[in-house]
Amino acid sequence: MSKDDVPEARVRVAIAPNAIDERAHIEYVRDARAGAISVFVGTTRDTFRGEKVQKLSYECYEPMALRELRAIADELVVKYAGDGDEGNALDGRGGHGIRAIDIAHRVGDVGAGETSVVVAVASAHRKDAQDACAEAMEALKARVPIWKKEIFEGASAEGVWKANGLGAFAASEAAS
Amino acid sequence: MSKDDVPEARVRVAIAPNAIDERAHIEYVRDARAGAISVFVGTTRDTFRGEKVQKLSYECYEPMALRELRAIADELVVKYAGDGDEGNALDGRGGHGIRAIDIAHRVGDVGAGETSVVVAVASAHRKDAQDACAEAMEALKARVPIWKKEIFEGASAEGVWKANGLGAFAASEAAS
Amino acid sequence: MTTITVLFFARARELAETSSASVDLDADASPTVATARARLLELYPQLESVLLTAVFALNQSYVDRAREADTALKPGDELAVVPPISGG
Amino acid sequence: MTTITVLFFARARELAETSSASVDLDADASPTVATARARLLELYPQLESVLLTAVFALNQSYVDRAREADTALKPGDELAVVPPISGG
Repeated sequence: MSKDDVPEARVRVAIAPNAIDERAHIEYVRDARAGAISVFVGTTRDTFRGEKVQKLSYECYEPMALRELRAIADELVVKYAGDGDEGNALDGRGGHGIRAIDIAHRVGDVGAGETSVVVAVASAHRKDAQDACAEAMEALKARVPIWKKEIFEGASAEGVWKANGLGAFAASEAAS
Repeated sequence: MSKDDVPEARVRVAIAPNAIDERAHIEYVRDARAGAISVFVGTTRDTFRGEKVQKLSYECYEPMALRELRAIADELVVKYAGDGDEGNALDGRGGHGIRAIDIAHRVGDVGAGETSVVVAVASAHRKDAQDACAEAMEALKARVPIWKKEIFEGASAEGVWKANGLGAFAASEAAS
Repeated sequence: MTTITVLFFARARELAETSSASVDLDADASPTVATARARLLELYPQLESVLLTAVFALNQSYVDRAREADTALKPGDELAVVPPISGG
Repeated sequence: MTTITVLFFARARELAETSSASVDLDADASPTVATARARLLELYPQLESVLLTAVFALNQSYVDRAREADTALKPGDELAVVPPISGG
């Protein structure tokens, strides 16, 4: 791919200390040249294997987390670049590829049911946005230095650090 | 699957004459027992094969459209029922399956870039929500009696009725 | 006489210049969806091209193209002409 | 002396009871990430179990476990102890 072929797309990533407004992320990626927006919203669960979760606490290595999030988004823009041919959409792809990606991950204490992460991807056609959205989450869980601690009701106040068990950490105990 | 095994899930479908607020649909499916919400937002595009689209107009066979939307949602709840085992989540599935589905489709005149359809699915784990969301859209485009007319700038005021070319209409010209 | 209600949508509605019509079918001939299809072509010859690709919905359920001749109609049935759909 | 900054996160932070530390490595010994890993075990023996599954990030880029002995450190480097991550 020559330099001129690098797809033009809006990319934004954030580490959010406060509640995430999913609507704002949908609006960021909305594009009249795109027909599809795929959004993934991760929410905290109130139980883990039957045990009641009181709250979750996230921390991150912020500059590296932002760098990894940005790299994930940029890689997906290149991977789902589209072929520029709007006529070639029989498989749900084709056209301008990804127009915009927005990823935000919450840090700090997050109550049960609240949003911990949001990924929004806008593309010309449906499958690109859906696949890129799923891959962004997969990559986020495997690469972005963010940690989640579950604090259970009635259990030790210490809480439990979770592990996704993906990527370089695949040998670790898998969870969530 | 015996009657007792029919999964308990909230299901809502709508034909929307006014602007769709995606946030309201995310909130409808949000569930502290679910960890994942997958959302698809279809938006109208301002061009079709290079031609500038002025506006789009949707109409539907409302009682049948609602019935088909409801059937799609119910079928997905059964298909992605989960196994009730929170420990069995290594592939991103397991647990309680789908907790809630909400589908809404806009009718009437819709400006370029506006939301024409939203599907929100909440599930215990990520892959169920993402797969069910994608399948809901696929089924919606194949089965739900809704029609879209594109009115182009400068072209004949008549506009062009589109065709998804899926399901029972697969022989028809494919588009979008 | 078997009187049914026919609904027209999208391109079919535009060409028929109406969104619904009462259509009488000969009850003695045990009318089916295929009978209705033929009758609609007589009443609305301008629908010929649309009917080539349209599917019928009987009381809000699709009728398989191959089953139209086997699908009986009774008085009061609601039969919709469903041109190729384009929701999404 | 090669002085680097070591960052601790999550369980590593809790066990080290600090989120960062300056660590001196013998410059004559051409220190690497593997050198730092060994030194951290001396300074913070309570990190032993965490270090079994942790990966290092050098100046915000992951260091492959198999490349730790080949990855040289220079003064001012930022080396993060990254226990198994759990974002999402």
